[in-house]
This record gives sequence, C-alpha cells and structure tokens, in this order.
Amino acid sequence: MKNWNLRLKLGLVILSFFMILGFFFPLLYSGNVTEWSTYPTNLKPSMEHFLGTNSLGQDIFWLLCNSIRTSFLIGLFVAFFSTLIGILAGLVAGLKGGAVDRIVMLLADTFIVIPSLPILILIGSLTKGTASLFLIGGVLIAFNWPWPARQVRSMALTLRERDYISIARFSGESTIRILVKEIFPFVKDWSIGNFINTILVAISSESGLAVIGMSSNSKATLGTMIYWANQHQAMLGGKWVWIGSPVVAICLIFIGLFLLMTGQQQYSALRRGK
Amino acid sequence: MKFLKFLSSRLLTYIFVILLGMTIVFFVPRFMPSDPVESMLGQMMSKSSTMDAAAIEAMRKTLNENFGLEGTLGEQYFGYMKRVIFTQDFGPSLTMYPVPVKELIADSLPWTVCLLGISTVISWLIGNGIGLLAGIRKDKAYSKILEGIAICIYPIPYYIFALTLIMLFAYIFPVFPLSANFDVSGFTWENLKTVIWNSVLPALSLILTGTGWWVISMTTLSRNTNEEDFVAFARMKGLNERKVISRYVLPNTILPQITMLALQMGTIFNGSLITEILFNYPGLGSLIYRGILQADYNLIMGTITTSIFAVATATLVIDLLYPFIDPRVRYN
Amino acid sequence: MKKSRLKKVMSVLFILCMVFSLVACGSEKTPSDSGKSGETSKESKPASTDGKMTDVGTPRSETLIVDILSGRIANPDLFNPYVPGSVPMDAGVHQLLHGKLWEIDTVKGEQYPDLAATMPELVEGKENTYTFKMKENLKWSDGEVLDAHDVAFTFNMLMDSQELAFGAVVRETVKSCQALDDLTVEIVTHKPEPKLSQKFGVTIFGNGLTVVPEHVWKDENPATFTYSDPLSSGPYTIKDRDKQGYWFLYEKREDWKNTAVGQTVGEPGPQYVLFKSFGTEEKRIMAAISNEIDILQDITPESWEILRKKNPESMAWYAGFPYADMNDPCERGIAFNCADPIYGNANVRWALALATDIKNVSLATFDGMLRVSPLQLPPTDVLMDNYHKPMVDWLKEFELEDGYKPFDDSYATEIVKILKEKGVEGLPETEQDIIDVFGVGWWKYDVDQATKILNKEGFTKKDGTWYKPDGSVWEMSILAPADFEIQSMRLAFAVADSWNKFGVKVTVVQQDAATYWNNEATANFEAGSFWPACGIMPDSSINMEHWNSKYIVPVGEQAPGNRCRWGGEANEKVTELLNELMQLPSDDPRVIDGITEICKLFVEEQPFIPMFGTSKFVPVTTHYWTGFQTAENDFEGPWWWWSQFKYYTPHLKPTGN
Amino acid sequence: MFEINHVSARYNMLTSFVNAVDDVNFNIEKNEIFGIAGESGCGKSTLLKVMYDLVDYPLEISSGSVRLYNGNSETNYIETGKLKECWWKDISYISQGAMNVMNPITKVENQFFDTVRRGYHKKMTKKQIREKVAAYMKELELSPDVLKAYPHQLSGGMRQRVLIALATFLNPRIILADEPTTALDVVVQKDILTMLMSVQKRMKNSMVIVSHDMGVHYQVTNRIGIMYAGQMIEIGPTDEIFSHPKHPYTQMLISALPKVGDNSQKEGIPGTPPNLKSPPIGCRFAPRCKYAADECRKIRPQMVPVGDKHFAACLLLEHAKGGNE
Repeated sequence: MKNWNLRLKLGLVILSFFMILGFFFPLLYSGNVTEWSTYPTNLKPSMEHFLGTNSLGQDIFWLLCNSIRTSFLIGLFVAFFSTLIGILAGLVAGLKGGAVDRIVMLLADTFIVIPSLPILILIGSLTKGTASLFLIGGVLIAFNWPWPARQVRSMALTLRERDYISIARFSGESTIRILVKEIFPFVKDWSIGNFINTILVAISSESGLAVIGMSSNSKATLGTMIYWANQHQAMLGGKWVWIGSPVVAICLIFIGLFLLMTGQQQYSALRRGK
Repeated sequence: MKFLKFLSSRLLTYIFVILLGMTIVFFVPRFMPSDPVESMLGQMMSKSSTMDAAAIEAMRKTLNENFGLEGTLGEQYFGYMKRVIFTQDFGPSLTMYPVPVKELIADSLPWTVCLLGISTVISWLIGNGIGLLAGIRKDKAYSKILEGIAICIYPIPYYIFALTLIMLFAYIFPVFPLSANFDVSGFTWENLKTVIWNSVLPALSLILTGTGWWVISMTTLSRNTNEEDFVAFARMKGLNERKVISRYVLPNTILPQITMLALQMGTIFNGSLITEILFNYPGLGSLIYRGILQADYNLIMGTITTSIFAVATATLVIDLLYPFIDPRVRYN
Repeated sequence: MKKSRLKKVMSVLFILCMVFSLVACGSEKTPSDSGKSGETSKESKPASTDGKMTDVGTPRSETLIVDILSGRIANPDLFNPYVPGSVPMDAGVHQLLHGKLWEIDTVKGEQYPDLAATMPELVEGKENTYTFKMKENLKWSDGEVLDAHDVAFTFNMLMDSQELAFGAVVRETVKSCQALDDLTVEIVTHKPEPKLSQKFGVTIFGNGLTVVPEHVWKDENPATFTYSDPLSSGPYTIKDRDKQGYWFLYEKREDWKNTAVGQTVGEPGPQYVLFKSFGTEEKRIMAAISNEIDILQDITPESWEILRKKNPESMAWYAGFPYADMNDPCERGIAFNCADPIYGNANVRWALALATDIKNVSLATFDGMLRVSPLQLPPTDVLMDNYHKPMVDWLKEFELEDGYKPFDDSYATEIVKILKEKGVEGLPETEQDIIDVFGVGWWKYDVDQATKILNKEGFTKKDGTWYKPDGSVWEMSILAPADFEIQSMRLAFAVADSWNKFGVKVTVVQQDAATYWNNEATANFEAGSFWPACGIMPDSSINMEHWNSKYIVPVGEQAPGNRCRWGGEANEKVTELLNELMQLPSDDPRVIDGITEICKLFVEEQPFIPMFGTSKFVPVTTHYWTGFQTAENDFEGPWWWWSQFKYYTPHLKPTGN
Repeated sequence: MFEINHVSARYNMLTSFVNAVDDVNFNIEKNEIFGIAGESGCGKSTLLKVMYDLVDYPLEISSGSVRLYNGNSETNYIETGKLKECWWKDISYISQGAMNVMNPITKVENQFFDTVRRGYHKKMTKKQIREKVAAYMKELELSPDVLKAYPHQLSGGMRQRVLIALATFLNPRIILADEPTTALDVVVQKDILTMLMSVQKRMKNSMVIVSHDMGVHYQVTNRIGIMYAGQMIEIGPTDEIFSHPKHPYTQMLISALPKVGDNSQKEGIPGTPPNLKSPPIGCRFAPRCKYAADECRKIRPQMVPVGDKHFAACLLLEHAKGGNE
C-alpha cells in the first residue's frame, strides 16, 4: 500500500467512489427509481434531491446510482468473460496449433467478420425492444472475445518460438502449466488493457443501442438515462445535470479503470526491479 | 510447399467463414417478428386509415408476389446463396423496390470508405504516435498531457460527443454547416470543396474518438517492449535513443497494431451508423439501419454480406502477410 | 532533440494523409454521381446563416424551407407514385406537385373539389354510376391540357395493371371508368358508393389516387416506369433534387393560373419551396432557432419549449398554452387484443380504464397539453361539436353493470388548476374555452371501483400485486412505437406507470415500425399504444369501417382490419350500423345518429380505451415568411405533410428579410 | 588501467535502500582476465553494471567512481558518467542470457551494422561492412551465413558466440562478460570459454568475467575477486586463491568444489547471506563464520595483503599478521 504510485491510488479512489455510488447507495433508496412522476419535474439540485429531478419526475441522483450499478454489472460481466474466453482460446490456438487452432480461429473469424452493431440492432427488434440486459451482454461477449483471442494468438505464436517455451514443452510440461507459468506474464498487461477497454466497449455499446432506442429503455442504465435525456432534449434545453451526469460517470469510471491499469503496470515494473 | 499447404487451408477457412456469416445473416432477419410487406402497409395506414381494409388485403398479395417472398425458407435460402455467389446479385431492395440492392450499396460505398478509411488511418497514426511517446517517455510532461487528453475523450459516448461538436461548431459558433450538403452534380473543384468542407465535422468526431484506443494499446505495448532485454541491450551498445526506438521498439510494437488496423479497415464497411444519422452522411451505415427498421431482407443481407466479405478478406490478407512482417511467425 | 524528431515524423505523416484525404475524396466522388446528372448544376456552397442564399443556390428571401417528415429519401429519382419505394408523398410531392380530385377542408370537415369541379353525383336512372366534372383550362407543367381523359386513363391503367398495389384498391370498388367528354368523368362501381369522393379524394393526409398525364404514361409500363421528371398538376414544379435524397427544391409555375389552386385561391407566395431533411430532432430545432428552416414537422413539447424561448419569431397553433394544435384526426389511447382471454373481457378493460390516473398521464405525456376524449372519435373541433359535447349528458348518466357511474367532467377544470400551480400562464379562462381546449371530460380515477370489478372477475390483489384468476402474477406488456409517434410512445410509458402503481406488472415494449405494425396485424400483443380511432368529417363511418366484424381473422394471421379482434354482440351491432351507414350519403341526417350509437357501444366495451386527441407541435418561424395559419387565423389546420399544403401557399407572404 | 576506486552502489526502493555494492576497490591490469565470483545476489552483476556505467533508476552510485585509463598515462582517463561515449569502442559488454538480447525481427547482420556504424566506420558502405564482418566471423571460426539468420533460428550457444563476436568486433580495450555461460549445457560452455580466451589472447585486451561458477574461473581467469554481500572480501591470482584460500568464505567456496578422486560428502555453506537492506555492522560473513569472534560482529575488517598480489578482508587474518611481527 505505502509504495503505491499516484495513478494506482487515484484510480482506486475514483473506482471505489463509483462502487459505493453504484452498489451501496441503491440500498438506501426504497422506491422504484425508474417510476415516472414520483416527484415534481425539473427541480433544481437541493438537499432532498442532490442532483434535482428530471422531466419525468425521477430523482436524478438515485436514478444515476442505479444506472451506474447496472452498467457496471454489464461491463464487468462482458469484459470478464470475453477477455477470459479470448485469452484462453488465443493461447490454446497459438500454442497447440493444428486442428484446434483452425477451429478456434474459424469461430473467432466468423464472429469478427459479422458486424456487431447491425446484429445487435436486429436482436433489439427481434426481442421487441425488451432485450434483457443479460441477452445484450451475451451478444456483446460473443462479439468481443475474438479480438483478444486473435491478439493473444499472435503473441503466443511469437512466444512459442522463444527457447524456454520449447524447452518447457520438450521437458514435457503440461500446456496449462506453460500457459500459466511461462506465457501469461507476457500477455498479462495487454489483457488487463483489453479487459478495461472491453468494460468500456460494453458500457458504450449498451448506451449506443439505447440512444437509438434498442436497449431495454424501462431499465435504469447509463445508456437509457442518456436516451431519455435525449428524448427530452436535455442538451439543447440545458438540463445539464440529467444528460451530463451519466456521461461524466462513464468517463470517470473509464479513467479510473485506466489509471488503475497503468498504475498497476508501473507498480509491477518496479517490483521486477526494472 | 509449407506455404501452399497453409494457403489452401487458410483459403478454406476464409470461404467457410464467409458462408457461415452469410447463412447467419440470411436467417436472423427472417426470425424478425415482421415482414417488409406488413411494415410497408403499416406505414401507409399510420398515415391515413381511410384505406378500405379488403383492398389492403389485395395489396398485400400483390406486394408479396413482387418481392418474391413465396416459397419455403429452404428454397429462398438456396436461391439466395446461388444468386449471391454466382451473380453477386442481392436482388431488389424491398422498401425501395425495384432498385437493386447492389446499386444502393454502390452509391453509398465510396462515401463510407472515403470518410471512415481516412479518419481511421489518421486516428491510427495520431494514436500510435501519442501512444509511442507516452510509452517510451512516460515521465515527460507533454506525453502525459497528450495521453491524458486522449484518455478523457475516448470514453465519451460517441452520440453525445458528436452532438456536442455539432452544437459547438455548427450552432453556437456556426463555422460548419448545420445540415451537411453532399449534393454532387458532376465532379467539379467547387463540389469537391463543398464535400470536404461538409465532411470535416464527421471526420473530426470519428478521429478524436477513434484515437483513444490506439493511444491506450500502443502505450501498453511500447512500454512492455521498452522493457525487453534486446532494447536494453541495444542501449548498452550505446545506440542513440532515436535509433533504439526506430529500429528496436517501434518495429516490435507496431506489429499487433498493424493487425488491428487491417481489421479496422475491414470493419469500415459497416459504415458508421450514428455518424451518418447525425451528420446526414450518405453512407452504408444508414442503409443497413434503414434495412433493419423496415425489415428489408435483401438490403440487410446485401449490406452485411458486403461488410462480412470485406472484413474476411482483410483478416485473410493479414494472415498471409504476417510471416513477412514478423519472421518469428511461420506458416503452419 | 530525439523526441522533437519523433514529433516531426508524426506531423509529416499527418499532413501527408490530410493531402491524401483530399485526393481520395475527390477520386471517390466521381463514380457516386456518374450516370444521372442534375437538371441544373448549381454552385453549391456551405450553408450560410447570413440569410442571403440557401445552400441550394436560391435567394433565401424567396425560398420557403420545409422540414421533411420522412427523413432521408432513399431513391430521389423514383417518382412513380404507384410503386413501393418511390419518393414519399410528404417530401413535397403531394403537397406541391400532385393535384387530387377532391380535397378536405379540415375546419368545416367537408370535402371540396380540387382538380375536379364537382363532387361525384349518382346518375339518375343508372345504378352504381357516378359522374363528376373537371375544372376548366387546367394544364400540366409541360403545357399540355389536363382533363377528364387523364383521369379516365389513370383509373383504367390502375385497373388493368396486376403489379400495381393500388390497382387492387381500385378494382375493389370500380367496375369501369371513362371520360364522357373533355370535362366529364363517369365511374361505374360494383355496389352503391355514396362515399366515392372519400375513397378517391382526400379525407386524411392524402389519397392513393394520383392523376397522371396520359401523354407521358400511355407508352410506359406503369410497374417499371420511374417517372423521374414528374409533370406537375399542382402550383409548383420540381426544379432540383439532392442525389443523396436529403432535399427537393420546387419552383412556382409561371402558368400557376392554370392550376386548381391558382384558379380558386390565387397566386402562391414563395417563388421556391425547399423540402429538406435536417436529420435528428436536435438538429431540426437548432436549424429552426437559427431560422434555417421555416416550417417544422412534429417535435416534442420540450423541443417546442426550447424553440419558443430561443427564437422569438417562432410560433405554434395557439399563441399561449397549450400552443399545440389538437385537431389531428387520430386520437391516442390503449388498444387491447380482445382475442386474449384476459383482455377479451370488457370488465377487465373497464377496470384498467378506471385505474388510469388520466391527469398524471396527461402531464407525463405532454406536460398537460392534451385534450381528453372518452369516445371512439378524435376530439377535433368539428367532431366535438357533433359528438363529444352532445353526448356529455348521456355519458354522465352512463352506468356500468353494477350501476356505477364512471364519467367525470372535471378533467378540464382540474388540469387547468394543476397547470396554474405549475406557473403556466395564458391558460383559457371561461368554462367554455377550457372545455374547448382540454375536452369534455374522461373516466374517474377510482382504484377502489377498479379493484371491485377485478375481484368480481376473479382477480386477487396480494400485498400490492395483482394475480390473475389462475393465480399467476398479472404481467402485461404494452406495445409502443420506438422513436416515431412520440406521443403514443410516451403515452404507453405514462399509462404503464399508472397501472404499475395500481399493482399490475406492466412493461412497455418499444418496437420499430415494421415489428410494431406486424404485431398489431397478427394480434401478437396484449395491449398496444395504437390509434385505431380516426375521423375528420362528421360522417366518419369510413374511418370506423375497419371495425367491421368481417375483418376478424384468427390470431397469427394478418388482419386486414379490426386488429383488436373485437367481436361479440356489441361488435355485431356496430357491424350492422356500419353496413347501413356505408350506404348513406354523408349529408344524410341519419349518419350522425348512427355514429353516435356506435360510439355508445364502444364506450360500453372499451376494446380501445381512447384517451387524448393528438397534440401536434408543428411550429413555424416567421423571420422570412408570414401568413401562416394559427388559432386566430385558422383558414386551415397546420397540416404541412398533407396534400392540401398547396392551398396554404397563396396565404404566405415574404417579410422582406 | 581500469580502476574501480571505493565504489558503493545501491538500489533505491523508494522507502529503503539496498546496498548492493559496498566500498569495492580494485584495479584491472592490461591483458588479463579478471574473474568476479560469489553466490548469486552478492552484487557481482551490479558491480559489473557500475563498471560499465550502466547506472539508471533504481540503481544509483552512492560514492566512488570507475576510471578507464588511456594507455599508461596517469592523467588521461575516462570516468564514470563519460564511459557511455566510448561504449563498444573502448569497453563492451556481453550480457547474461543471450536469448532475448537480439532484436527478434531483424537478421543478425543488421545487429552488426548499427554496432559498426557506432564505431569509427561511419563512412563504410553496407557492402564493406558485410565483408569486414564476414572476415571477422571467419577468424572466430563462425560460419558467415549465421549473419543471414534470424536470432530465433540460432541455438543458444550460437547466439552467445555471435554476441561475443558483436562485443569484440570493434576491438575494445576491456570486455565485461556477465555470466556468459549460464543456461548453456556443459559442452557449449567449454567452447564459449575457449572462444573468450582465444579472443582475449589475440586482442591482448582485458576481460572481466562474472560467474557464480568457480569452475569457470578456474579454467579462464588470471585473477579472481571474491564478493560477499556486496563487498570484495578477497582478491588474488587464480591459482593462489584455489591453492591457498585465505578468507573463511573463500575457503568454504573452494572446499565445496568437487576434486578428482575424492568422493567424500561435500559440506555446503551453512546459513544464508545477510539482508542487504540492513547488513551487520561488523564482518558481514560473521553470522555464518565458524571462526567468528565477538569483535568480528563489531569491527568491519579491512583488506590486508596476505601474499603476492593477494589480499583478503578478515580480522582473523589481520591478527595473524600482527602475530607474525
């Protein structure tokens, strides 16, 4: 803790701030945040409404907290699984080669070549606009694992040319052990980067869908929050808190994650005594 | 020999990928709970409900015949595959009947390719430049600032970001036209200027938001490479910093980025939906969107197949070229 | 020095690709516009806000700029009105180019002849034979005469062609059509058609029938003819269009005197009319604020608030609250799938109606700028005078099975009170005005009565949640348009909100047009924010015809009408009444009584719970043009997307700016 | 000719310092092979870095300096801080583990090119360089087509050879080799060592070899310095050290070596080296030394001559000497 660098600390502060907003505060609010005309509309920020209320008569603060939670969950869910699947697939493909490689890459390529947004929109209209966030998450995973897979594979391909890997392989170590012990360190940093980026991709894809009304608009996510604000011309109408808060939230969450990532790299670099 | 073996197997994959993709694209829309005829009638009725109901029934029949939507799914599927593979013909657009989908795509393609291609390349260059700086000069102030800016812009939801740009530069300070005008009757220097002038804002929005990811990935990559033994050793050889970076760090970090760029270049064939909607830009993205909203099967399949083909080709090219760029990778 | 070098490299690359971009753009352009070259190639320059020239090269002061409702037009060269995918009518096509046989006066609620000179009349002695006269010395924009022969040609062409969708509509009704002389058209129908002018003339929005010039079409195949340089039978002719389909430029005809509008009203004001799609709502508003657009199509109340505050020269229908025009011929509400065991039960529908907190719904939907309607007919001024107001006494006395009187005439006064508290100014004062603006009243918000009814039907409520008779939780989904027809969309959310509070688990399902209409047609819904309740003339029997029981088909099949699958006794009565009405001429006194009866039956059964008339914010900015119709100057309604637009143009005068 | 005077270096771990090299002081003569021995972690590699002036964060020199004299003059020398400029020309470095020290994506010859360009041959054309390099490779009995290969296509031993060629190509006056033979199998080790020796013989320059393997030193070096816990505790001619090790630690090292025809169980060195963050005040070996007396734990021993060119730092030895007089 004591010799953590600034980035690491800052990142953790920002993230934990949002974690608290997203996972603790919602517990304090009993009502249903998405319910309309719960309060008078368009109130200025005040003691009982920290961020005021919006044109739908929702309390922006509580809405924001819940939105942060949902978006966080989507982001983590998607990022975790797509990165995990991607890395494993990529490593296995890269190291085992042969049929395994071909099959994995065939799948990966198929998903890479199919444009994701149109499909997401298709799904959107398929599921009649009530795409459960879970489904959206699933689709996002399906479209996001191939990228790390390819990347990691090309890394693995170069790695497996390095002597000690082949040594390890000839000395009969199990692939898993090689993966974990010899190779993972090399793809670690990239993977963390990818993980964090995927969180963002997930969050912003969801809000991208939401903006064109294809997400599940009755649920509270940062995306749908922006959607409703847009629907009510918050930007031109200068309802900055309403439209601004989710945007700022997204940015800060990402920046927090990013600082965390780079900070962690510096930290581990220092540990390695480099 | 090895190469031929690799080539053949890779080509096989290539073809398989495209077929698989096309198949998915054929079936997914058909699961849509709507069909083009109905949507067309629906929109007519939403405008005026005076149309005699029996007549609508008759209308539906005529349309169905015109669109060739009879026959079992199987028949339609194989018919479609045959058509596309052997004649590269996607048939007529249903909502813009009888314009052939091909023509629609051909009209939008140059616009999309031009805008997205250029902005992608630019953001790639800028992004990697900044990323490299930030990676190897992590202690310098300017690299931190550049990186910082990129990091702050990148996560802003595109729609909001683009909208802000419009509000800023077309409304509050009306520098650029609010409603872009891409009319080009004949190719003249005048028109070219107009088009470029009108493309500035969309391009800008794409570049600024696009740069971020390149910065991030390049920073990480170059940082790691910078810590590799051979870089340290190069320094020990007393090579000056510029040589070390240009000969050792850059070549080794740029490889994955090139892969990514190639893939990106493929994906531009989806067009960029929100950009095109926001900036009235006549590209593929809005075409796809229209197709989906109005359940225009042929249009959906045409546009998406095009992009599938493009991306697949891009990946194929990478795989074939990679061993040339990176000696460590062999064909196998 | 090392880093500076690096920077140099970067900047050089940057400049390089900038240059490249110019070249690339240039070379890319050429193919995209090869083939079709614009009629007049004009120097196009970036849109200037100085107001001197438009970006299509016409003087701003002589150009009226109108928003296109349909957005970007896919195929700007396909003007054949009878094939799918042709340039949508509301892109200025039927507003300015195509005359119709009969137009509608929405203020009086009557049709009047447009290209025709008379309404169709039954020929004495010959059954099912109607004749009407054409106006004299009408001309096509190419100078050729427009007369009865063109009309006859159009009808016959449609009947002969198997491909044309609208042909089916004509064949349904018309047996034969011929020109008796240059000015007289004779139509023979299969069965008596007292409402012929409503089938082939405008009542709402426009009409499928577009008279086409025989001398151009006679040698063409109507199914494939693109008609890319359409002749005009209206006061304007097309001058230029955007290859990308974002705008169409129309110019006044020199021989405007040879058009119906010219003969009956006078010379159109604007020399040029530019129909242009500005894109998303934000951009349309920005354009209107900076006077880049003169006439806006639908916008949301929020947008109107912004526009009103930021551009003092903008105005809507009413000068003060509620600003919006409320005479739209379709009313909004919640329709039910009566084929569904739950929602097929009229009492359940009534319970839901009583569980609707109409005032809050109104506020949440359009900030209270809404006129309520308890009837199956939209609360337009005309129809209110003919039905809503006369029926108030009956409504007051109307009882449910258990003798409960659901009607509550206090809505208007109540909502005005609430709005006053919210600080809204310029509200109507006198009781009469209040009712004219906000409607005659609606059903009580009486949760207890609703509960009573539901309990009687076997529903049970445990800790705030309703359970169906079969014991399962009562979940319900309301279909709503996704990002079109904003009012219906919001209404759905607001009603869902109300019913959720009542204890029904309601979710709103937003769908794009295709899915939305398809689900309605196949009864693949429980409830939906549809609008199967339109009307414009006192005789709105044609608008109600689609409730006819003959259109009911099994769930899953495409229903040609009656998409609520509303059957049963009451519907049979309605069907009988409709069949009679269809045989009566519109001016027959029995028409009003018949429709009143139908309305009563709908009130009893509520297959569609009518709620509000549609409030249209279709504002204009008066920086360059004046003479727009408003509540004070109401020679017509603000129907910028209707074919009668051409009749407004003579009223518009330049401000000289 | 190459002077290391009272150098101390440490790693800056933000909150604490690790004194990896503590007041080390010795000379390297012309035309000799000097070995630095000691257990891993005793700071020998760090010392080598300091000697090469490869000092950057977190490593820092806390005192002393390194001087490379030109010829025999006393005044004309290059000192720590300036050494960088004559890297590869006057002083070169053969690094540990040759696996990843060559740019993986360029041919071996290119690695020569930048080196050569570094040297006095700026004006040379690629062709000339190629010839020169090829010739040199022949001298070292390396086949020239190695130059056309990519690093990953070479065996570990071959890479190490190339590396040596690379380091000696410009004929520097002193060559530092850090564990040149680790991670190579015995046979290859032998070749590498012979190669090093022959190169040195031809060039008549000095060479410093760091290795934990006493065997290596026995075969190659003329003189050895034994390091323990960051300090130089004994310096002397190789055979002297092997035949009469003076310092108890050295004695243990030597006795731990296998000898021909002796199968008795070898006693390993008990205990572990001290933590360099807070080293003992007195003799750093005291905790593990079986002869250690109380004062050993208080007073820090100085280097004392214990024979011809042979020095050791141990209180016991100091007393022994005192006794003799």
